[in-house]
Amino acid sequence: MAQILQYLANGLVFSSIIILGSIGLSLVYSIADFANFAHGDTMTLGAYGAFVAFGVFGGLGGTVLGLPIGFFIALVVGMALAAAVAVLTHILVYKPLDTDSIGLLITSIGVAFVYRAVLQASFGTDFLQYDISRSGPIPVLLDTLDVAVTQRDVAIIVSAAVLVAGLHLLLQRTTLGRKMRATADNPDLARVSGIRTDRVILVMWVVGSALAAAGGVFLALYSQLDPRIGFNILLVVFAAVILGGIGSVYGAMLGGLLIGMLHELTPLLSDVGLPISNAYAPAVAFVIMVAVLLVRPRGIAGDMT
Amino acid sequence: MSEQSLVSDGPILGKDDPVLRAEGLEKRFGGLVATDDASIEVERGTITGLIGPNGAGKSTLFNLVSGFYEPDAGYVSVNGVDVTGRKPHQIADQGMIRTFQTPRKPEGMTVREALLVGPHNQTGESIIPLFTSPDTVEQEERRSLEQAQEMLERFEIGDLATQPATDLSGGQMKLVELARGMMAEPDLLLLDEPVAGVNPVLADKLAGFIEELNEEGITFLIIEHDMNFIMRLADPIIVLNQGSVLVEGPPEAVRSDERVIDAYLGGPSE
Amino acid sequence: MSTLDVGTYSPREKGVVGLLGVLGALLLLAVVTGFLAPAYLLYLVGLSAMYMLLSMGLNVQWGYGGMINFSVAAFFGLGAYGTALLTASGSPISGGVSPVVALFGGLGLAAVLAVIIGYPTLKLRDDYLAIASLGLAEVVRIFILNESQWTAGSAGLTGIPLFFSDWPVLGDLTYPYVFYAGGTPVFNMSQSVVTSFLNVVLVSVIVAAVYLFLRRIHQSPWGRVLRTIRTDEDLAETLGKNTFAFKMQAFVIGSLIMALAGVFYSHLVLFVSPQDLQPITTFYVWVAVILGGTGSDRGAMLGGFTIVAIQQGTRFLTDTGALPIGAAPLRLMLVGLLIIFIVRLRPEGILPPERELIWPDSLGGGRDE
Amino acid sequence: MTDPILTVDGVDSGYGEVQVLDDLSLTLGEGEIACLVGPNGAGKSTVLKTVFGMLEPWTGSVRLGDREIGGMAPEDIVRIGVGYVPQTENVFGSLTIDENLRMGGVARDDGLDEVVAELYDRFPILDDKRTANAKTLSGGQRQVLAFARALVMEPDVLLIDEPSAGLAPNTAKEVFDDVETVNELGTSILMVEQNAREGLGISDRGFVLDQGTVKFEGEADSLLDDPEVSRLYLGGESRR
Amino acid sequence: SGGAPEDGGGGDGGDGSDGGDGESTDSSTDSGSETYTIGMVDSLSGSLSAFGQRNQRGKEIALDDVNSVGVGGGELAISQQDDQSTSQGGVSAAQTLVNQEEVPLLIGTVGSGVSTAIHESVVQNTDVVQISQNSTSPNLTNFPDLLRMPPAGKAQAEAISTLLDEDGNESAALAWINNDYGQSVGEAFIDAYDGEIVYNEPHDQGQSSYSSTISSMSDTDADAWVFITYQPEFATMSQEAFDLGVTDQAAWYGGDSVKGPKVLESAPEGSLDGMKAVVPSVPQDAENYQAFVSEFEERFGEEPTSWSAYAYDAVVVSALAIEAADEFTGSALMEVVRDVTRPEGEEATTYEAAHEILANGGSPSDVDYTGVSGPIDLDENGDPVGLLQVFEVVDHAYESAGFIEG
Ligand SMILES: Nc1ncnc2c1ncn2[C@@H]1O[C@H](COP(=O)(O)OP(=O)(O)OP(=O)(O)O)[C@@H](O)[C@H]1O
Ligand SMILES: Nc1ncnc2c1ncn2[C@@H]1O[C@H](COP(=O)(O)OP(=O)(O)OP(=O)(O)O)[C@@H](O)[C@H]1O
Ligand SMILES: [Mg+2]
Ligand SMILES: [Mg+2]
Repeated sequence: MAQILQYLANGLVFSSIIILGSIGLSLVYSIADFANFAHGDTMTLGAYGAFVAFGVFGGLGGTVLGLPIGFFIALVVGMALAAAVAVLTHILVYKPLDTDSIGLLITSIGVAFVYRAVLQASFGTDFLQYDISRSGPIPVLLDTLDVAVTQRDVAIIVSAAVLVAGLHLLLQRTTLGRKMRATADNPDLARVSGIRTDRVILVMWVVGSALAAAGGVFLALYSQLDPRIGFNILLVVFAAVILGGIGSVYGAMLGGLLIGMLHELTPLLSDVGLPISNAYAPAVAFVIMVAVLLVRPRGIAGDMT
Repeated sequence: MSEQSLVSDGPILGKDDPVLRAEGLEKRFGGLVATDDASIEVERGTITGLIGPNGAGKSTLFNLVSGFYEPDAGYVSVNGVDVTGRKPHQIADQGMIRTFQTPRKPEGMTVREALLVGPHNQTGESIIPLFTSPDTVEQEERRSLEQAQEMLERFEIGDLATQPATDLSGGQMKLVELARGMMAEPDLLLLDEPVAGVNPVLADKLAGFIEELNEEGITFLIIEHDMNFIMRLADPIIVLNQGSVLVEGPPEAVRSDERVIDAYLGGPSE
Repeated sequence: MSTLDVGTYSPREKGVVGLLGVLGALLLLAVVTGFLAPAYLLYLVGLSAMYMLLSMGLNVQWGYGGMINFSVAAFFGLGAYGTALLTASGSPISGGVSPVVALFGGLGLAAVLAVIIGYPTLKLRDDYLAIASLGLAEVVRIFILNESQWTAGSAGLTGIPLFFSDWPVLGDLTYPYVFYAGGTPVFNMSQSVVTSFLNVVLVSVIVAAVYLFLRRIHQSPWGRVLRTIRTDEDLAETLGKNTFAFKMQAFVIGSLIMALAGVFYSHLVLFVSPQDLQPITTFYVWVAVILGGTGSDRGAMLGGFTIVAIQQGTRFLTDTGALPIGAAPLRLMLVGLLIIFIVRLRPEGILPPERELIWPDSLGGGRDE
Repeated sequence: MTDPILTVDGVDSGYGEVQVLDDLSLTLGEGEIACLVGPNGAGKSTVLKTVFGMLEPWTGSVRLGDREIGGMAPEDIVRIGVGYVPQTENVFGSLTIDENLRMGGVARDDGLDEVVAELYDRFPILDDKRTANAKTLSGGQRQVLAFARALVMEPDVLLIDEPSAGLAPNTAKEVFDDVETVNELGTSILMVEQNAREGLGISDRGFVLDQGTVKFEGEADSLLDDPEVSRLYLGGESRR
Repeated sequence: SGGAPEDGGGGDGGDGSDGGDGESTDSSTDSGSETYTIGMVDSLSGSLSAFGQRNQRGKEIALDDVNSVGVGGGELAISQQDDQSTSQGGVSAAQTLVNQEEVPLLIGTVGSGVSTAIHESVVQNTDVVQISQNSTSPNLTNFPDLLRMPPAGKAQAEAISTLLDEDGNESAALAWINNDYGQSVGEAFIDAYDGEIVYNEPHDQGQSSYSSTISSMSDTDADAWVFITYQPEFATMSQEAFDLGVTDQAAWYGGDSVKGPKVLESAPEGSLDGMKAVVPSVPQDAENYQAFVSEFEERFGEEPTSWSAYAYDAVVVSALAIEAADEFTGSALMEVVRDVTRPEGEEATTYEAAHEILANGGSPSDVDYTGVSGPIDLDENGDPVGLLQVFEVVDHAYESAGFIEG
């Protein structure tokens, strides 16, 4: 029982990281209408931005959930940096393009290479870490439930939950969100209605990339920082977004949860008489994903909003 | 049709030789019942009209009989074959082709190419004959091309034949949609508002064209709000209201039926 | 259609063709002047041809039929593994089979998998198909990686023979191969030149055959139905076209062409490992198809060439120390920038498809193909 | 004719390289309804798109009152009191009816709730479906929504492309009545109609477009009575 | 670095026209004389690029050390290509170097699979010597003409197994990275180990989370946990283990990559105490290694890893082979390359010392180059003898616990 709980806890943490990556992607996906392959590298960019900023602010005292205040400042800096870079990229690269969504997708692969090249040239290829000490499992949970969860894990889960809720409110409850959805739906009609779609798209890049950066920072916090972390997790993040249903924030969340859980729960399969090696964990996740898509061809959240 | 009598309450069923028979079709979207126990029969050789207020369920009925929606209840047969629950292409194979109310615009094709997709069961649609009997393919292709050009001329868009099929005006797209359906030469052609947005002068000519095709043996089921057009062409006319058939009968009788005026035609304008 | 006739050219295409001519001449000049070694050039030609095949295969699926297939690497890998498992001396299951026979082994494997992957996924649309196919491709890779009793696992397969190794004459050449004219040696070719040359001949035949095959099916009513499916599957369905069957045919044909590229790769590189199934190959092939011009067979070929030119051309950047950036990131950045610039300059690809594709000769005497 | 509120003067326009409008001029008087009729592909929709900034005029000028608006962005044109109902793709399919209406009012500073409530009163067909996604609407319901969306701004000038297409006779009548009502409340209207007799019937003036130029123009009634216009462009009788 | 190499062979190295008389500088220009260009394939991008970066540093120092003394009366230049950590990339890189630039000697590369691919498709049957700087898979032993600097992982695996036995561990949980290196070393360990293997699972490189691996290992009650993996992966795992509170559950052992400066840096203080790692190494107090370390630290501000040392030695051994060979061709180099490393001759611990023996008329076998990575001593399979060192983490620092001869 404790063992299952532990796997579930691991799954929840890992899912949260995927969710952090996927909601930003989902936003860009639905509004700019293309699969942005530079999203992973935007995550990495944000993580490096925060890394540099942490070097400056890291010393600030006080901790929240085991993380120094300076970390949160660095997080914001990373998010701002990623947003600024994305806006610049939009203006220099995407906006002048006259192409369809697949053309944009291919362009974004080029953009991803450029980001990664810059990071690799500036920071090298070896891995780095935020200099934040680890505190180990929270004693209360370990004693009562026999489940090891760290404060850092809690921080990741809480951040994911807050950002998902925030984005949901933004999209569903604010005029800006409705404008975003209208622009995604039919950009021409949006302009006809008086929506300044240029601005909406800029805001979308700001929000989407800042979310990506947040995902990247927590990812780096969870494991480590190297120029490929974002790219390495990108496919999983895409899987989450598409499995959830393109353009749905809740979908992205559900997709992320499902994929993260599946990934972490594979070892349990052997307990139910399916001795499937860990090596097949990604395969199992993919097969289940395809199975889900067969039942719901438009993703879990398919026709919901 | 010989029937000169009054309109019938509900559908007239039990026709001699129906191409299409739909019985008790029901389709719900969440709480909304779009069609509710709708039954119709389309007699071979007729031009049958289908009218009714906006949202009455006419397009939904087309979607049900052509296999795009799965009915929640009911039964559909085409040429005597039960096609309930079959895929759209299987139903088309039975000899029934439909057009869409909102025209479909194929990208990356010219207007005449878009028409060439219409003909059914082309030899060149299988790969092997492309290599074993290229001559047959060529002849068929030549014939279809001529037919397409002729069709476009009739629709007064002959000069658009080699334009991209996406660069058209709203009305022109409707015309292409209609022409493509006709290229298929089915037993029964379902047209969903074929002349909405089409210039009235041209619409008159098209009515003539449809009559010609009808004489050549194609049966039509047409949804249309243009009273001139539908009254001229169709007999009988079926009136759908709130998801089920309100009345059916000859055009003049339907036009003067109180219930139809109430639900659909509206009172005399001021 | 019996010759490699490339039809008529638009002015824009003439520009591209002219550019290619110039490029070809330059390459030839580079070889003649000793600037480019023949063996290396031949390797590059072989590699380009391989990418051409991959892009043509993907073009059948995406360009004709709009299927977003992200499992290119899997079919490539299956072709490669199919032939390698049958021919390689290091094969755990068989080995020693003649490459000509093994060719069909590779294709057979790919065809079976195409149906297995296609059956569930082709019902999905757009990006959903993309991720499902990518997922299943990963399953294939993970399987090959882990089932080492059949596949040799991560160690990969060594000892793959050259394609012509068991042919009379070609298999018996001795090296360095000296070509005599009237008793005096004219050529003295190392093994790498000869084998590369034979590989290039082989792959040229394959590419030409595939191109001619595709050209015909693309211009046919079959191709037209696929193009209809590409923009509007419902429309094709209402017109009585069995869209699933059409898509499946295109998927299998495309996959077979990709597998062909894999078979060729095996006998070119003589080593295959699960790494060759990494999704990165898939992305490069996608880039090739889009850069070349979605829906255009010629474009796909050109795209295959372009991607190799970008990948390998940037190898000649050397770290001069003048820039504050190492050669590897510089190269990565250049590849990225080149992709961006090509899409910017040619949003529809370098050689976009013809505006209209109609079975040749059926337009009457007016237009000749 | 009243003072012109909208003037199109010697405009050439089209798509990419393809020219559609050829030295086209027309004016809409303040407080008028004017109706554009003509064969399919004549360029009627193109006129509206050019006026509304969806296309940039190649030559010539488009003026609102005295102000040049040729080439201005649609989102800015909305803000100076012009509304537009496109012929196709004129609703946000993935937004609810309510959201569609609210999107029509993004450029409003206040009073959105009141206007929307009023529109629901006027179009009960929409009231029933407030929370339904617009893509689930029937063809006719969609047309009504598109029309209502443009009314949210309470524009001074309204451009409508085929408001009655796909509408049942009774609904079409209602919409035409509404066009008249809106007009009476002070909005000048430029309308394209294939339902030409009905359209001209409620209009003050009419323009017959063919091949990108105005072939006939004049009082709506005089066009209706002109036998040549009737034969070439209007067809036999009223279509409803 | 790398530098724009002037092709000493004039582009026709195939017939080795002018390689042999490199010592005569009379005809050459006064400044440069002969430049000997060899190739190097390295993982500069892709999943193994962290290794590549370390290699680059070792190579740079080596090149300076060689050229400050000179080779064959001239200079050594290295033309370099990136393999992108994939076999396709590696083959293309090697093609460029071997067939276009016609280098007679190729250093390359990191990944064992990639090295094999290069050997099979480019190097075999040609007149080129290949020396892998980093590949440790036992499979490479099957290709005698594929030389390498690090010892085969088999020795390492056996050494780990011996350690486990010595420490009295009766059962082990084994986690290995799912590639040629991990699989083959893992298999070698299983073969060697007498105790019970209660967990034996691969994990993929470059994942964001390995907690399922760690959790599964902790579900067993193995006495020892054995990690055959890379540095970043191990760093993640050790942190996750700490987060799960299971670091003390078993004794930890690992192969080469679990020892590295970054591992300790990122692990919480004390969490890894007691872990033992078997690492190919030289005696840390050896003078040449010390010199290497201080040079390295001065230039790059961090300690070298053994991978940098292998790259360093790959370059030095290549230079010595050039110095010793009759001509600058693959076959001539192949003839001497083993000899300069073998124990028959006089031990030389620096390039300078070894060069001096050769320059004074010594034959190749008069030299026994003992590099910064160890004795080397390439055997008939192209494998070095390899010296293994056991480290134990004590007070959050690696302490040497003795040497094992491979
Ligand atoms: N996919 C759907 N989801 C939910 N409701 C739907 C859907 N399709 C149709 N409806 C609803 O079903 C009813 C019938 O729609 P239908 O399109 O059949 O009307 P119609 O008779 O064709 O009207 P029109 O003449 O305006 O085209 C409408 O109220 C519509 O909103
Ligand atoms: N997006 C487009 N790209 C290129 N050409 C177009 C485009 N839209 C329309 N056209 C062409 O421009 C011409 C005028 O089109 P327009 O839409 O203005 O016609 P219309 O008078 O509104 O016709 P309808 O009554 O059919 O709506 C037509 O010949 C059409 O083919
Ligand atoms: Mg309808
Ligand atoms: Mg129009």
